[in-house]
Amino acid sequence: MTLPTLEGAKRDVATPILEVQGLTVEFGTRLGALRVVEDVSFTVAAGETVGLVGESGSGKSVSSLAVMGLISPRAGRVQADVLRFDGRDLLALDAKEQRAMRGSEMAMIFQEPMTSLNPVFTVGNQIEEAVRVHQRCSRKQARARAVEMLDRVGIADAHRRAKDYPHAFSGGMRQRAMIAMALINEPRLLIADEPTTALDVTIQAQILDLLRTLQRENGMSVVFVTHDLGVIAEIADKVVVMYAGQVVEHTGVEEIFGSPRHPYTEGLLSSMPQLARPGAPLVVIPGQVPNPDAWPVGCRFSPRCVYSEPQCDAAPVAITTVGESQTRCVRVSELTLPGSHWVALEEEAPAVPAAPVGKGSAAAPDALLDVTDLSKAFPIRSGLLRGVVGEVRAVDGVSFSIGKGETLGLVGESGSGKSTVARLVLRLVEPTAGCVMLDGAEVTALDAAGLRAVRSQMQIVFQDPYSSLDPRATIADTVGEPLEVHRGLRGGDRDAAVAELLERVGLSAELVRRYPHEFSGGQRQRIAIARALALEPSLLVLDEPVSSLDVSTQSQVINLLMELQAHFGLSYLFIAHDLSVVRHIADRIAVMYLGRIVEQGKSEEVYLRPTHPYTAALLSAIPVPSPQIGRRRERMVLEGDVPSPLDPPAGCRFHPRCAFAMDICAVRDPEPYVTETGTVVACHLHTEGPMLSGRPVTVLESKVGKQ
Amino acid sequence: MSFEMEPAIAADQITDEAFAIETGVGTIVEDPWRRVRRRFVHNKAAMAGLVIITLLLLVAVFAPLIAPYDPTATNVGPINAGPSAQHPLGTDSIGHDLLSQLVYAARASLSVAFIVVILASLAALPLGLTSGYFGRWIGGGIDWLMSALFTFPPLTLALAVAALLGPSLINSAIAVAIVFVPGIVRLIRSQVLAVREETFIEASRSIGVGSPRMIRKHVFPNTISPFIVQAALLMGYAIGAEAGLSFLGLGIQPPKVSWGSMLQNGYSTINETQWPLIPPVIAILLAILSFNLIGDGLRDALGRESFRVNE
Amino acid sequence: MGTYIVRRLALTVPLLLLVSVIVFGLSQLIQGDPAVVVAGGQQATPAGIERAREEMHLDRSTAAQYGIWLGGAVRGDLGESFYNNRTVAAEIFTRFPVTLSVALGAIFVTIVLGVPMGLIAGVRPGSKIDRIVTFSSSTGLAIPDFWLAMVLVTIFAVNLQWLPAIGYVPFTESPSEWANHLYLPWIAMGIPGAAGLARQVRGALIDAMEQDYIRTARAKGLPSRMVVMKHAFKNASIAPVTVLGISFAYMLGGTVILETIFSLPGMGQYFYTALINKDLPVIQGVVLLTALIFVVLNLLVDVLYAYLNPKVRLG
Amino acid sequence: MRELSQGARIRGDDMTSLNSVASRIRGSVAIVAVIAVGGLATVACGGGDSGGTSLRYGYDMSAQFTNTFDVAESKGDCDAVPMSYIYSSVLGYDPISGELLPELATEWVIEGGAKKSITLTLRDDVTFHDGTKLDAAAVKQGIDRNNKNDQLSGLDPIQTIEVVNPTTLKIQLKNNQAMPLLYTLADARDGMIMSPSSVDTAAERPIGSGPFKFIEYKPGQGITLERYDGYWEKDTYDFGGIEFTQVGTGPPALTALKAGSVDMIRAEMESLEAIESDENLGSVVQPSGAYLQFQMREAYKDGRKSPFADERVRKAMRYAINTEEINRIVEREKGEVASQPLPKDSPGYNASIANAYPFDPAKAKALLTEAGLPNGFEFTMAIPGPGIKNMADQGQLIQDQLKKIGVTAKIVPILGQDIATQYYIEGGGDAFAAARLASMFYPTAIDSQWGKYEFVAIWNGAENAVITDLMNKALGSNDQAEIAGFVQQAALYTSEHALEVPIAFMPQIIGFDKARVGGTFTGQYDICKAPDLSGLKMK
Repeated sequence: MTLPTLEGAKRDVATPILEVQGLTVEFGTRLGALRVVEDVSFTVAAGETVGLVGESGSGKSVSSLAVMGLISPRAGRVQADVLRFDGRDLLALDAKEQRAMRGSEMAMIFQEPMTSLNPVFTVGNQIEEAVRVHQRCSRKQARARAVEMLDRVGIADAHRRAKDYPHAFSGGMRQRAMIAMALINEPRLLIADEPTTALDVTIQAQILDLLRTLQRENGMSVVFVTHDLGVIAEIADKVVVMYAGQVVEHTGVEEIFGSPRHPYTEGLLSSMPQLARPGAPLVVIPGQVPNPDAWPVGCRFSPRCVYSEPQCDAAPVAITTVGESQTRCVRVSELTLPGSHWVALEEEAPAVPAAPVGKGSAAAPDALLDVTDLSKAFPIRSGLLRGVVGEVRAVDGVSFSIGKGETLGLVGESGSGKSTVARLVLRLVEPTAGCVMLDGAEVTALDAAGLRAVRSQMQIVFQDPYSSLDPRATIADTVGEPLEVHRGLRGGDRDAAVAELLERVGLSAELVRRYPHEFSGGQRQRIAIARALALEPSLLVLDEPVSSLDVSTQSQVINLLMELQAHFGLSYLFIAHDLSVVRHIADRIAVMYLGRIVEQGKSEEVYLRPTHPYTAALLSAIPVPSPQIGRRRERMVLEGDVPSPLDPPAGCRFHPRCAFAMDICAVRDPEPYVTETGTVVACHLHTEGPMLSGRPVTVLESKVGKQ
Repeated sequence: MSFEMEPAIAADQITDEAFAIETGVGTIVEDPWRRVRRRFVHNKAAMAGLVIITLLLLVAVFAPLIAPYDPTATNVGPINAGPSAQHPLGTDSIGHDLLSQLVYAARASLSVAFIVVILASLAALPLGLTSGYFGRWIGGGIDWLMSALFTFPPLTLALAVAALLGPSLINSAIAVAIVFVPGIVRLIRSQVLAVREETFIEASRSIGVGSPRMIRKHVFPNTISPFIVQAALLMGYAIGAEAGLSFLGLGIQPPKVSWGSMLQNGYSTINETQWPLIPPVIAILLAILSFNLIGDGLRDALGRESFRVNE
Repeated sequence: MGTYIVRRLALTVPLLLLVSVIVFGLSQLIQGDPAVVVAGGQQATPAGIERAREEMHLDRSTAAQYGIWLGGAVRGDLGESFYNNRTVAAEIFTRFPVTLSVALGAIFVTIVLGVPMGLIAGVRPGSKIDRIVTFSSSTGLAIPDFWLAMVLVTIFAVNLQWLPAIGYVPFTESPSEWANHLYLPWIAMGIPGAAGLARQVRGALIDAMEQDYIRTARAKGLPSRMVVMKHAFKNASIAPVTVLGISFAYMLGGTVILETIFSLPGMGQYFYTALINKDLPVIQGVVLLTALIFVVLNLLVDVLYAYLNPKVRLG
Repeated sequence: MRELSQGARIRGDDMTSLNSVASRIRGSVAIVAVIAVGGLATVACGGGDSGGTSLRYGYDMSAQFTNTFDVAESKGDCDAVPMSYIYSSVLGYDPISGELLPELATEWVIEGGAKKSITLTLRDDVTFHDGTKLDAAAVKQGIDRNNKNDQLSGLDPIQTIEVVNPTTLKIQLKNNQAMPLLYTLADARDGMIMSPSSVDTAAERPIGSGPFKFIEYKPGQGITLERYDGYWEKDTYDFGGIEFTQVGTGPPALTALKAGSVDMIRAEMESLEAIESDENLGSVVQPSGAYLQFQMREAYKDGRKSPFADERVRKAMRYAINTEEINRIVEREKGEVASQPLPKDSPGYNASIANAYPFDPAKAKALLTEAGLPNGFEFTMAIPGPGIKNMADQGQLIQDQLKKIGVTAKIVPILGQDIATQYYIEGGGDAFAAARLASMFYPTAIDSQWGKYEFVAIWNGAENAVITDLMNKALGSNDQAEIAGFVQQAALYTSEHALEVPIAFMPQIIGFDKARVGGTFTGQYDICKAPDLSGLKMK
């Protein structure tokens, strides 16, 4: 059965499906009515994709919820000059009419696929419910539609999987199911609120592909809400940039990346690590996003704007329309902002240095940290007596080393075991096998006292700055704790040392008596870094230190880390899922997949000339913040999910998803192989494949589409 | 029943949380204790509870000044008399002044509640902290013990212990405290299990912080707020439990009185006059209700993001 | 699911063992010499006391006493009351139906009153009706059930004479008389129960209504009634069901004060008489039985929980 | 071996009274007989034939019945209440005159000196409910069987029972105390005779020769009895049967009566006003020989002397405790203020000491000063409890009264069965304020407290050679006047030496529903004695 073509698809593109003008959303709080969205205007034409982009707190999600009518009148007040869907005034509809429209004519998918499905009903039940509430049809018919839709969104064995409960679905599959649910009534408008943010980058690529395909088939319009400019570049036709509850720029996607007109847009773009020269400081938007109760009277971006002038702060700034573009900036006419550096950067790829080819290790000559064959198996308990019935080999024979003052980037998707490696190195988790040497001391053989002593030499910074600081301890207590424990510093001595550390990471020393909740994410991460530095370690393990931060804050922290490294001669083990961030900061990169390192080499080499199909796919999946390049390139989208580490595939663990898999891959584990550029790769393509001693790199490059 | 409701946060509850939930904007920066205080103070019901409990405590503390007679003095007036000018709440069957008894009973009932909660906490906090913090064997062992204690209906176990220990105020307090222990231990344990997974614990461990300091400095402070809420609610339960035990004669013993023993005394003459059953039950009701309101208010004030470990 | 149940069953064995230790441990709390009591109190002779001590195995080590007691308990022999001629097991057997009748009706009242109250409050948190429900349920929780029982008896049995004040008629004899004798205990016990359940349901519903999947359901265009009754309610029922199971188990353990006031020949009355007399075998027997009931019901609740929560069932 | 066997049972009955909802004290501790006087209630006769209607008798079986109808197994004195309607006893007893009456035995003859014997002549017209005829062999078997009950030590003095002929028995005693044995056979359970055919089944299906046949027992709920038309004393009972219905002691009982769920209950003193003020209810107040008492420990287990070892201190207690006030408040003035262990109507009553100790705190204070305790002292006063209303009330009143002479009494409630171990054996507490249960055979009232072989007396340090001697004489005598003389001497002695503080004799109360119950009947002269319902009519 083919879906009937929608009437809207045939319409004149100029007739907007969604018109939003002067949308304002207020929430009542103890501080009085708080406008979190003010004067937001944009239109969505039929078949068009509009990207709604902004950092957290910009009001982008609230705006989309307001359009869907999902803001309860008791919680917030939604006002608008115009809020029209397909010519109908949404604000004039009563609750029943609104409900009839939701899910049938406009639908929405959300950020959290893990929690957006009701855990106590089967997936099929929840999808067929969406049919039955809007259409008169039998349960059986609805079920058939649901199964068919699941099949269309790429759920294999849809008939059987429809009977599964959500917990049996992976994150990516759940998001597919959400999409199936949203699209089953063939809506004319889909609002996608950060639908891929919680997913791994390879899964994100799958979902974006799927959305694009379905959009093409159904001819629907999409409002795509995201914080990720790369995703915008890939998917949007028009872009609405929001900052502090307002639209600051509304224009076409090419214009945004080619010639941004608002300083904030420009700042966002230039702070992306993809757009910066590796190793160089990133462009930074100073300060932080203000809270809604503290929005400036004038231009809301003014306090952080390098182009700010006194006139910017005088009065609220109206939006200026120039041609198709709208910009909310006082100086819009006088400023000429630099555009994207993306293309230029790519051409500066460094020359390939020669390196020995063949089998061997990639140990740095003056290694500070030397990790050999590190493994960790977590027991699985099951059955009546909770006996050990198996194990998850989270980390399986990982070896690497880090030189003094060097940064090794460890990259992988969720489940790759990269965070376990971080904890194994510090012996926060006891390894099952393997050896960790730090500056000549065998960490894995130390007793408790020795371990405590060696901990002053290596420290860790965690991903989530919100949970890594004790909410009940002051900054002085947190940062000063290592000093108390190891040096016995107390009282004034300790506080003086803490103050010094805070200044070192760019925070005011006066903040020592404050509690973590008073700080923003970026500031908290600085505090965590200060704590890690307190004992003057030689090695810092950075476990995704910037991945939970907003783009503008992320660049601040990366700059700080690089500056500290230069100053103290620190070595970093930098763990991330984001290759572009790693490439920026790391000297060398190691790529992990299912507990193993599949590729390890100089970062520019790995980034520009991946030798492992997985690395290539990973790179290919990263959205490119340039609509021209991003949409032109041929992408290598990986099929399926990462297999369960409980039961990893035999042979090369990547082979079931590998486009180049050969027979041998399913049988034998590939040995590490050193390519001519010094990259160590574990892939049969290099030793057994048709490209034996050839240039597999080139093949992969062509697949990647030469970024 | 009508279902034409808009399920969302109600108008008068639109506070920061609602705002944060709906917007994802994050919360407005405020000192957590100040926020708790502000929210609590703005919670009319909780404040009413606090005021009532404060008044009851004042009555208990200043009982000698308030009570018109010695509560143990018999025969101070006619027996089984209704309210009169001399005896505003009347007298009981041996001529005790009921107002004086009510006032002094506040002492016993409230102090039992406090003793119970303190005793139970003293036992349960270390157990809960160790069982949550130390993994499989110690934690599992304590949890096993608590599961076993949990299988006994609270009143049944408390009665058995109180009867076997011999009836007295302190024994009934011990009995009630014992039945409160598993609940607190489990609460603390679940909190600790959650806190233990927090990164800041790992962060401290990576620094080389040992277990005692970890529990003292990081685990305990982060488990305290649900415990405070629980403690307030337990105060209410303790008053109820004491009343039950005393009503059955297994609690406080004459000549001391608690609200529960006043009910027992009143019940013995229920077919003659129902009047003596009213004042003590109002006192019990007010006290339990107030502790519940305070507990609910604390939960709302402490709850959600303000002290959530993972803010 | 099968493995899950078997596993839960297997886990109850060590639990019951510990429970039995605690119950036996109650005997260590007793002050004075039970042998003297059994031998006749003030009339006891030294020889009689010695004989009683032997009969009660008090001359053996504590561990041996535990073994003997546990051995009996496993076979259903809970000993004989110190003061009366029936075995604890036989007495419990005749009294249990009474307590079961009381608890069943009370739990029925609890559900019938508590669930709707919790629902209407929970769907509109902060509304007037919510505040009324919340306040009245808080009050309901704060009123001692025995006080309620006294008031009900005085009003409905003594003054109005609508219902009998005391006693019990087996269901098999006359269902209507059975109910007539139990209305008042059901209400006295059900009202505080309903108050507690209403709070539970309200809280769980509010929690559920804040979940992401509710937003999904609303985005689908489901009517509010379905959002609440289907999506929120099933999730919200998980916690209250657990609590309900526990309180039912506790009610079955004997409703000590109420059975005394209503002269119901149930386990509670039996237990109370034993308490006043320090009738150790009875106290131990009843406490052990209540714990057993709890364990069994908890098992059932867990199965129900697994049914409500597919993650547990299938995971 | 105990010689004063009858006393043993009664002694066990010491100390306690049942009251209030909380009081569930079982049999042996609780209970007592009454040297009863008077208390005949006459209620307007309702007319009409009520022969088929059953009396619903609200009774606290859960506290006062030990689940057996077999005397040999019975563990509680109060089992006698339902049993006495099923079984006939060897002898009867008039609670008013205190005289022995013929029942199954029509004549009794005492012979011998140091070891006496009793010859009983039995009726020949008695049949058991199963139709078996009662004869001397059945009575012998019944008594022998009852004697197997360890708790019934009243029968211990029996050496042998000889069946002389079908209507004659000869009982040979081990000692000279024949009168106590006769009273034992007239009392409660000891003299109840079961059908020889029911030896193995009596516990559950008793067969006696009493006025009512056993029909059904539902444990915890009720006992159903039906009038036995073959009862030897024909036409004594004019109603169809008795349904013992479970009600809790105290308020639940009265509530049930007021709600019409039962026709008759035993009521607590504090309920009397409520009954009297309810026009639908009637009451029977029966005086008894049980009395409220303040008992003092003179020596501890380890031989140390207590403050009460000093006679002046004991006398101070007698002056300080206001018996009038306690009678007024606790007994609602229905009791008889006591000056000695026996009430005015008892043959053993000694009028000369009636006003020996008027209430006089000043004198008490002076005596204390004399005893070297001018600032008073502190002691622990055990009371039966917890939750026994009149005991708690009395305790608090005494406490308050003693406070006025500077003596501090700390109240310690002791659970029923712990009285023996905690107060007497372990020695917890210096004094005991309780209800002293009276004895049917009045000499035992004194003997059980201060006699040589008294368990309580031994532990209490109160054993007294003078009284032991007087009592041995009284118990061994067959002559009422002689017995009364010894008892009066003993009473005088207890008063002169202030061995106790007797407070007030306690009446027993029956409440009934006037709409259902009429006729004339006698109340309970003791908690564990069945009311005589022979004149009762159902409306």
